[in-house]
Amino acid sequence: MLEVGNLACSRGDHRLFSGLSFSLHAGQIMQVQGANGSGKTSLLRTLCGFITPDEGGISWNGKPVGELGEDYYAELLYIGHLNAIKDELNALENLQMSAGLAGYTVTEQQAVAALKRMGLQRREHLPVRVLSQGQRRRVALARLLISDAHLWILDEPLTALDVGAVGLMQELIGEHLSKDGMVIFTTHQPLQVAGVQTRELVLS
Amino acid sequence: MSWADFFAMNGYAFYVWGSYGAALLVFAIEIVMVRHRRKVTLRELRLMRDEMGEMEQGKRYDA
Amino acid sequence: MNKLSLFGLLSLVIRRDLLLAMRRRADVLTTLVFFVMVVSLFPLGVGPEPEMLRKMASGVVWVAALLASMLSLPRMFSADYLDGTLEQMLLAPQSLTALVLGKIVAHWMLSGLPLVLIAPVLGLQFDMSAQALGMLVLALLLGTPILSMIGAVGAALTLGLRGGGVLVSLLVLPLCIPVLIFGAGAVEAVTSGMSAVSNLSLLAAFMLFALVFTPFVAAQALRISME
Amino acid sequence: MAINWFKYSAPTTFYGLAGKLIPYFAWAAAILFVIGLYIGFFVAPTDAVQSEAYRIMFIHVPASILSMFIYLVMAGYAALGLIFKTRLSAMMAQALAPTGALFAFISLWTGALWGKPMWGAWWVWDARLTSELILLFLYLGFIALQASIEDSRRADKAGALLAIVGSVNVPIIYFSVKWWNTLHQGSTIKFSGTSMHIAMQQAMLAMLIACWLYAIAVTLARVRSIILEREANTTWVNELPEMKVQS
Repeated sequence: MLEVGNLACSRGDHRLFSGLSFSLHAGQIMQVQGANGSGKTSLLRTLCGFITPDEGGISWNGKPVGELGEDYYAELLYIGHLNAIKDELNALENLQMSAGLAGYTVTEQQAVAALKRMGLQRREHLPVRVLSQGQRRRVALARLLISDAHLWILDEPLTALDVGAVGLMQELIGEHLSKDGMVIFTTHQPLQVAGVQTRELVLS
Repeated sequence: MSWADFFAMNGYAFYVWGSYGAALLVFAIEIVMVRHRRKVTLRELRLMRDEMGEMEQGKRYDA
Repeated sequence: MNKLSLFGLLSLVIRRDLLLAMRRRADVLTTLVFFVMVVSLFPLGVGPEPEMLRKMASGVVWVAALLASMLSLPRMFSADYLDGTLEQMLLAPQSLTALVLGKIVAHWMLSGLPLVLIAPVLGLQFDMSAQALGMLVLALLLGTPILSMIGAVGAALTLGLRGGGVLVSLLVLPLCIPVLIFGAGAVEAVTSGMSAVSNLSLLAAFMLFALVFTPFVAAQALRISME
Repeated sequence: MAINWFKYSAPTTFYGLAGKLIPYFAWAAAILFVIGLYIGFFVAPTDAVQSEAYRIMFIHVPASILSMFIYLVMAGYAALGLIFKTRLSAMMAQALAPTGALFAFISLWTGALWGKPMWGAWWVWDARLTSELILLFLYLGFIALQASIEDSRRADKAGALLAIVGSVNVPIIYFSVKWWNTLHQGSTIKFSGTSMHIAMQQAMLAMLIACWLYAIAVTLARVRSIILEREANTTWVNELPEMKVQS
């Protein structure tokens, strides 16, 4: 369970939000909403521990994430604005390297299967450089399939994706939630997961 | 010892007065810069405050 | 799904950086060519007398190595920073310190090791004796990792800043002075018929000291820079 | 009676306190400068070997000592700021750096002017001169790093880390330069007498304390501007008497 209590965050001298509290349980999904510059990305980055909050705390299963440190990171999967993939590598290598940096190894079959599910069959060995923006985003999102993290933190996951891929994402999130996963995300596009109530957090 | 002797520093005038002159100059420049910085900072803060005040007044008229 | 050991992570990061460098060889070659050019320019500037060249050889090679390693420093983390990989590295469930150590090792293999290997050839241009050449290689072998280690701290601190390239040299060069002194001193000791043991052991001590602290400090600097 | 240190570590309180203290430090510094210079030029006798040129010492030595001392204080404040997250410590570190760099510059300049008549060269690669030069580089690096980071919190932390790394490295640098210098047999001229004349000691001490007080006064004045910049748009800043004047 992710618990956030009385969180306050600022960039430079500008206070983005304060007094923010919520909790997220297994099987729940939450969408962070707000205008540009309201601090959606900053909130997600704070949850990942990149930004130290001005006030308040974040705890995971009752323990402050600062104390958990790397044990918390093992439970967390973050996909940000940037795809974190290398132009010089092909899709398969990228996926295997990402898994390695996240602390585990995947076999080639697993990685190929994940890429196939993301609609990238027969493109595994192409350098990422030649792929389209949408396809690159799919390579990044393939990490969701090979990770066993409980908490997904997704910043604009649907950017550059076509209708088919958006549908696939809804499917993936649904599966994740049904396995007691948690998702917290931002998006400007509609995202409905069948059978699950999406909670909303509005930043002003 | 006359003043002239004093300033001549037994032939080392250039070195001695060069040292103290430079030190004095550095101190003077630093003091001027610190004061200037304070003046500039205060001026900017006043401008910022006045702008904020006008914005709030503008809001009041709108309402 | 298998968990990766700390050593596994270390070797993965090194393999990854080497693989990436192999796909873009130009970056590695630039550093090397710069090193060769700077060293070769010195005789043109000071004149061709072999006596003088022999005397300044070690110093010239060391200063050139210092400058060449500064050239490649800004790239150490910036590519990963720009494409978001660094964010993922910060979220790695293993220690970030180990990860940074991996990147330092990879950086040394790509920018320090080539300099060590080519240095004897350049030493011949300066008419150095075989003994002095051997010592030069040994000293560079001990000293260039320190440049990568201290450099990592500087590169992490200046990540994503305007003019980061110049700034990193400004921060790192003064801190590298002991390396220059002991490294060039070792070679000079050999040429003047003295023992280079004290120089080398000081260099080795400095390297161990840096090895213990700099990966951790660089990791902290990365966290600061990513905020 | 327990003093509430945390009260004074709040920028709000410290701003007022610093404002009250600056004139005292400034005047004390000015008076001590006059006393020090008087003893140094009119009481202290002419040196047998160095003649009048030795009088450069009264500014050179205090400047050198302070340039090193300020670096340590700066690193200390930076470490405090990093560990306890006190904003004021980081501001103090930032305010100290330019003064430290200027003292390092004065030390080098006066050293050169002293070296020319004594050693016959403006600059010799003496261990102390070289270390002082490197210290100036370290100051410049710190200032440049802080100046190039927009976000003040990142600037504070990054600067602090650099200052700490620098201060760990300073002894190593000093040792290596000294060792290098003895190997090279640099020119060294020691003082004529082993013991300094009592008036020379007094002049030196007065000048040292004067420089120290001066450094405190200037740093406090600078930190007040930094506090204002960082606390812009807060109520207490807008209610300050110096903000009343219309622009």
